[in-house]
Amino acid sequence: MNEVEKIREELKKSGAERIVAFVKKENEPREVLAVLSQKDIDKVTFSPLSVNNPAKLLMQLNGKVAVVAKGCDAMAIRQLIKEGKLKRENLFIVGISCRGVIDYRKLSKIEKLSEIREVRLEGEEVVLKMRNGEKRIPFAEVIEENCLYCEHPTPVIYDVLIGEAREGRKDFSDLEKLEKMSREERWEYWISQFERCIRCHACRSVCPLCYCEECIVDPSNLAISPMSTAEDKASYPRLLGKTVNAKDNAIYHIIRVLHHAGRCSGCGECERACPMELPLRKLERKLEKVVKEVFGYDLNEDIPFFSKLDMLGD
Amino acid sequence: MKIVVFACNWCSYAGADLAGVSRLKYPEDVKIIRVMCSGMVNPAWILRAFRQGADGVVIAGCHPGDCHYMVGNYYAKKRYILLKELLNFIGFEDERLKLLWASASEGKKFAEEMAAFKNVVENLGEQEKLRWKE
Amino acid sequence: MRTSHSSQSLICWVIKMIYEGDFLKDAISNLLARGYKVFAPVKLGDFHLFREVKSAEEADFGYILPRNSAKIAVFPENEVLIKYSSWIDEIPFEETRIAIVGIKACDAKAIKLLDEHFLEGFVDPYYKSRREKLLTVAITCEEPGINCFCQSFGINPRKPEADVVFSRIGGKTFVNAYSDAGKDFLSEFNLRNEGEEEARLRQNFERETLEMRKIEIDVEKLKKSFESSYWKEVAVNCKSCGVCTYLCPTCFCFDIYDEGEKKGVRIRAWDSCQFPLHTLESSSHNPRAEKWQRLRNRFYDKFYYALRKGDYYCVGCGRCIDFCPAGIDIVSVISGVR
Amino acid sequence: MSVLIVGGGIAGIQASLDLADSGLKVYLVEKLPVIGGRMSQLDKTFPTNDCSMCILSPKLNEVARHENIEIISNAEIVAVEGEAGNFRVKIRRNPTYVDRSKCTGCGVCATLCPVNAIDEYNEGMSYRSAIFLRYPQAVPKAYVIDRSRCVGCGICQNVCVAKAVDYTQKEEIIELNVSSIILALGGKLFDARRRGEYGYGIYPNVITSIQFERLLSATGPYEGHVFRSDGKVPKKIAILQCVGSRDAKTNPYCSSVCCTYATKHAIIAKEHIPDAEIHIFAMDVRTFGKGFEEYANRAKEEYGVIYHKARVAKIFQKKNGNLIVKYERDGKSFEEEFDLVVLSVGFEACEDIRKYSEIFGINLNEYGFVLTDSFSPVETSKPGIFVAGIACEPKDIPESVAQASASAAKALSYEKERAVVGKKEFPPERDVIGEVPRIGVFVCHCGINIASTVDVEELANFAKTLDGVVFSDHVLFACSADSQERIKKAIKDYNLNRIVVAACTPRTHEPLFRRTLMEAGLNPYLFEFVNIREQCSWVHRDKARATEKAKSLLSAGVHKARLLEPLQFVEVNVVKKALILGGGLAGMTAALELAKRGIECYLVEKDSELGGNLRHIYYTIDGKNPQDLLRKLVAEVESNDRIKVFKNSTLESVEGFVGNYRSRIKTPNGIVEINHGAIIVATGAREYKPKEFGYGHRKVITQVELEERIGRGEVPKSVVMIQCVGSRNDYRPYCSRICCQAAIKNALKIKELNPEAEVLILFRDIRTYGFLEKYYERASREGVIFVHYTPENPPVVRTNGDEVEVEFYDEILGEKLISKPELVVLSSATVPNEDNKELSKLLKVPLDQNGFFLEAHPKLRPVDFATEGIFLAGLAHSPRLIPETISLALAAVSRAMTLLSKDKIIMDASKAEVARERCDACGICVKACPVSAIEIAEFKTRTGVELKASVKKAICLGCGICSASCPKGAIVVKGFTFDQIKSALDGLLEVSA
Repeated sequence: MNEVEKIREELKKSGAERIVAFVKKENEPREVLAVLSQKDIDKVTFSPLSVNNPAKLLMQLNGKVAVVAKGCDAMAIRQLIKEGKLKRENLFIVGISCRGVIDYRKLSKIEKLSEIREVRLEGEEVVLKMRNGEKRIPFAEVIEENCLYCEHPTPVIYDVLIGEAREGRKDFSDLEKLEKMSREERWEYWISQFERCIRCHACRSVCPLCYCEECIVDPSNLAISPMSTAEDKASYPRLLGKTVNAKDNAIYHIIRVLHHAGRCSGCGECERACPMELPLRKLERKLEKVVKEVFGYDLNEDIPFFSKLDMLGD
Repeated sequence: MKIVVFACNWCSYAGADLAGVSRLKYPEDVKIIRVMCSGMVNPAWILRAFRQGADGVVIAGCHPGDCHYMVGNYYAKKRYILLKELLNFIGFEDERLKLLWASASEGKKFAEEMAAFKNVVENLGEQEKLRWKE
Repeated sequence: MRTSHSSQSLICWVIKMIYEGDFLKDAISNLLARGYKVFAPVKLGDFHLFREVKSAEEADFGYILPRNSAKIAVFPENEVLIKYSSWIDEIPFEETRIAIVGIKACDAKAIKLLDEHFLEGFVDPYYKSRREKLLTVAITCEEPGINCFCQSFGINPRKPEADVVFSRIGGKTFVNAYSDAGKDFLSEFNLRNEGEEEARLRQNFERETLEMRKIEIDVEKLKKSFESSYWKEVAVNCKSCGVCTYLCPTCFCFDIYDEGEKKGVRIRAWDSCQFPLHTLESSSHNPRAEKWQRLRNRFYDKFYYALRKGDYYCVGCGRCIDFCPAGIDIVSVISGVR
Repeated sequence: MSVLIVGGGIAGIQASLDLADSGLKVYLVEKLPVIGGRMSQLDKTFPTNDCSMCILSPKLNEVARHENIEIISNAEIVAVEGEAGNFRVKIRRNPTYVDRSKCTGCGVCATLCPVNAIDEYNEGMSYRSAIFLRYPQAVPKAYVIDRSRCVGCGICQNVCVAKAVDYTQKEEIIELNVSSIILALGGKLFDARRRGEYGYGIYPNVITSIQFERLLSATGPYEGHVFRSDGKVPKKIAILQCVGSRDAKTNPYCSSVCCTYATKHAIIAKEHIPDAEIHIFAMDVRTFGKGFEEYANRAKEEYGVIYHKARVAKIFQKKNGNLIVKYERDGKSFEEEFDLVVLSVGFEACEDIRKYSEIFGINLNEYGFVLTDSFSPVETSKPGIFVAGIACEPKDIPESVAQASASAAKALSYEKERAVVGKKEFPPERDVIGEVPRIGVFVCHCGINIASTVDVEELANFAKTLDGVVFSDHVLFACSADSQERIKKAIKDYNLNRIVVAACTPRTHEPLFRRTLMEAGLNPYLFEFVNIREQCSWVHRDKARATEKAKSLLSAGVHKARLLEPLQFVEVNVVKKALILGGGLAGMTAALELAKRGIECYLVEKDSELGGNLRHIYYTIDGKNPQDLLRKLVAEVESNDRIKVFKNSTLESVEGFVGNYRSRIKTPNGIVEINHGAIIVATGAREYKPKEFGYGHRKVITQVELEERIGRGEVPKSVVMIQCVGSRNDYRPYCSRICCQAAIKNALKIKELNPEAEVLILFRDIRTYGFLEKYYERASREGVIFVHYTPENPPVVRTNGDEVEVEFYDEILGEKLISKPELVVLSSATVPNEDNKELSKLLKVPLDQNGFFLEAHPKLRPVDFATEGIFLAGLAHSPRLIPETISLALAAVSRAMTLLSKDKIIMDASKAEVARERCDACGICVKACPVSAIEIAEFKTRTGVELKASVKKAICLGCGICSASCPKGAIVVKGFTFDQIKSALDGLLEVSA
């Protein structure tokens, strides 16, 4: 039985009415998430192109749901359970010990996507089933950078686990390059990134932890109540302008990641969704590092109220 | 220079009052906004202050263990560290953000720290990186 | 149903010429020298973006489609309308002429569609002032992208509706003008007329149908399926992120707001029908509160409501498919309506 | 029925407020035209250096506004008849020649009055007019004519727009029926002329301490600049202690406060004249109160104040006005030249006391103060008449305030029914919702405090340019009664719906302005305070820059004010029961007094029997038997139906909030859960078990152990006592207050039982404050030997087998001596209980640096905690004697009664609130809340049930930790919302400077 068959088997066994899993996208080798019923079980597939995080999708569904979750997906699911957004008893989690996913953008540079029919992982190679014949490329060439530093490739929460549990990386060497730069170099680097941002807010829309209906930076961040007057509505002060201005963009991203301190699951959806390809994970990673090294707690633990920091005093 | 101080009502604001009662001088650039607790200071306010042209921001609260609300200043410190590290990471001068513990009886400390902070900020020059311009 | 707004391609004085040299770069240099504000694709990392360029070197043309659409030249992401303090400063319209170099057939068609929206009926002065000064220099497509389906809308990717069209066929540079402005512009260059062989080469090139996706639009079905649960199913994975609308060359929704209290600026910026706040009314009622309603709105806007103006508001560029984080595919959604 | 309070000083004010808050009608009679007493003349208060007027003024205004208090000023008591429960009092109100009801306090009359009279408020160092107001913040704010100086020119009558001046006013006799009387007569300061050798009244540069206080004050004769009579700035100042105290010729008792106030004067003078050299001449430095020793240490270490253990014999004047001070130290004579000499004058009984003792029929003690008993410290010899403050013994402000509350507690017991339950009717609140902000701005001059550094007129004009401001004005004193009227009028005339006042600090004056708004029919939360005094004019010199800063502060205030919303007070029911922690003297006293007033008490004692430290006290210094008191108290407590005693029990947990606490008590029979409205912490303290001086040896014992031995009848033949064991050192910097008294008490007892016995006391400073001084004097007389030692040269105790010897240095002989007594007795420190830390966490109340509980304000709220509903009594506050413990316990009762006498209490409305439309129930705020005031609750909507965060308002402290945690600003603290502060920031940064 291969991986996909095992997944289908477990999903079937779960008996859940609804299944959140990956299905093949029409016309492209990519896979997308779908909500299926048991009868569609054969559509379920899984490959290194099953990149998305199902956690946000789960929040819309009531009742028993079986879900396929990679390491990072499970992190997000667990965080959402902690925050009361998901109910553990409603979930049947088919955990997948993840080796990493393919960066679709990298792949598209190497091969013409319309030629690729199917993708699978064999050892250290990616096997591309093409319109005519097969091609093999090293996985290292197309793996998402984010996955290289994944701390929890094995789901931290699951009902069944498919594949061998594997160790994650615990270091932050991905940040070294930036940290070694001088402050001005870093500023130059980041401001050129933030300049590109068009504030489409896709990063927060796809983020499983950005589930606020209204965001603090939304231009019309105003709770309208019977008390609010025309004056309120017209001249309500906003935190940031909606103007695409590198500085406001920077503030938006800082606030966004601050709200994720100690919560981010590391799935990388933000970076994947960003049409301007901003290195948003770097910011999240920095906070992960601070939370771990300064506050002394691991994302995997329940964050204790009194942390190392509280004892520091001054 | 524009320096914004978020001072907690119970310790630092009272400390600033004491500096006044004792007629201790400190730079005019320092302007205080009263908050109930340093734990109330939202990082978004700090960023907003920088956006609106503040050259330095101080979060001033009670000494650890003295918080009127028991733990507010620990929260302040956590948020301060996160924001400071992040600002530094994007290449912003993180020295412009300061955390100060000043009790109600430390008028002198308050005045001295303010003068010292002004020097720090002055050496950095005007804050341009996050200042919003049309 | 009209297929095009003004059929410039039929005008008889079209000139078809050959240029020896790097036409696109030279065109940019020429335009810049004449004080044009030039928008051209810039390579950033692995992808291209339309941006204002200050020199020909900044531009790069090795792309199928730049990530964003060329509409930013006439309808920028945000623009200052007025400045205010104790009095109001109207911002005068810029006199600078604008050029887009490197636009493709789909985006060029999109600008025609935006013209319908902004210039017919109520005339948007900001759009108009830019549009009047616009010169488009297009590139023909050699091959389509994975999610291209422009031909479904009668667009010929080998024959963009632009002032000047640049093609590279068989190692030769063809430049054609399809308007007065284009003709004037080409007069600046040292060109030679195409030879007969070359003309045939070009005509074959133009006539060739590319192998690309096809969208099947059944307006009647759309009409009936407004209340269908189909839309809820489609929307289940939608993140309401608005990437589709931000990248779409034909989306024109904007929001106007004031930035700064006592003094500040009034700004017009893009908005997206996918955002819940887009339709939030002051009464706190939101006619499209649910994301499936918003998603449905997008498809109806493009393929049903738009018909009142005559055209589908889609040009088949495929950007929304490429970049949808949820993998929602406009082609399969519309083709699969039930 | 009602209560008469005689004397409008801080004690009278506190007693009035306590009683009035408990729902009683109070008549406050004051001899002077205005209340405020001695405290109103002070510049700063020790040991925090708080501005005296700044903490007093809110109290004055509270009295003036309190619906249950009637001030009868410029009046005296003529006759009293009847008995406890029903006194008939005749009061004569002397004419002030100005109609109080008409005078607006504008002061035009005073500026035009041609008379220059000596200003008593400034102790004769400046002039005032014949029509005058004693001090600017005075209450009642009405001018009076001093007819002894008035020339009758009539100018004031002509210029008075309000037609308030009435030369024909006659004295008025008021007759009242009251159930009890509190005498808070205060004291008078010693007339330094009686100590002719110091040349006061002859040498112009010899001044009294109260004159120095006025000189240091910003409202003093030179606006806070210290000048001599010849205009020279004094660079070398001598402060002489015990002028009119501890002096056989004048007053033999100690005035208790002078050592600490001299320390204060030295510190403040040093702040005014940084290069000044300040010498304090004192026989003993008696800084015995809470935090006083640390204060004196700061004076020495940080400010370089020099203390001489010496008494000054004589002062001579030099030609240049400088003074030669002759003093003796260690038997040698010294002379030193000073620019200025300040005489720290002591307290005497007030002038009227003899007259009043006859009118009220009460006894006075040997020094002419009101006689009290050490086991009933606030009761006079006549039932129903109580005493507070200096009228019965010289004392500092916190002790006076505590005693005032204590006497109020006693007075409460004579009240059968609550005749007047005060709820002032305010005009109906105007609904401003939907109105465009119409902001009124008032800029305060604060006399010259602000106006001298900030251009207030420019500021007021600047305010007009801000959005939403429709009215802007500047006023001399925003806190004065007439300015309050102006604010109210402006609200009406201009239909204002937000008020911004730019003045001093909201920490003292915000309640006052809020009330003004209520009186004008506006919600009190539509008010914003801008601090341009403490945080602007007082800390800057450059007028232009300070004005710019004030502008940006004001702009911030106006920006915030635009977003202010009306808030409603939170009302909570009160459970009329109290939990008392600690069954010692304080706890039992409090329980009994509360029970008498119908309050059920739970008394929790961790030991197996009640009594606490009182169990180890066998006699008092004045010869009373504490064991009798103990037996009586224990019997009364245990037989009282309203008191439930838990022995061997501790507090396990506390939940809830003021008026509604739910506690779990761990008893030997398991956990008991109780509901109560208030908590009194009376957990006491204990004697330090020394590690030093060979303690542990059979012959080295502590004072308490000695007392027990004497109690058993074992009287030693020779004793060496060592003072300050475990106190006043680096580890325990405070003074334990009671050990000097204990040593002398035991020494006298030994001498009494065996006159041949030898007692040697090695001391650093003998701190027999107040009337205890006489026992010190008696001990010396009876042959107890006192030898001074310094911490640098402490005595050494050596033990050798069963023998013990003490080696010490005698400063007068200049050599080391050795004594081999029968017993070495260590006057060991009083230390806080170890479990205070745990209790402070349970109750969420703070400890001071020494581990005692920290009261809300060291001066004016000695038995309150900052947390409402929790009070402090007994040794848990600080070391103290039996009478002081009783008065603190009674004070706690009085303070608790202000809460427990009500059915409902009204709480501040500045609490967290959830904007439900925005809340996504992520629960981050729930985890962050330090008091568990937030929960995720279900709310019904049109379509079903949704989860949202919800705040339990009565628990919420309004700290705002939740609001900073919330990623979308859905939970905010009203008054400090996300947008209000953001807007304030914008306003602040908008102004260029």
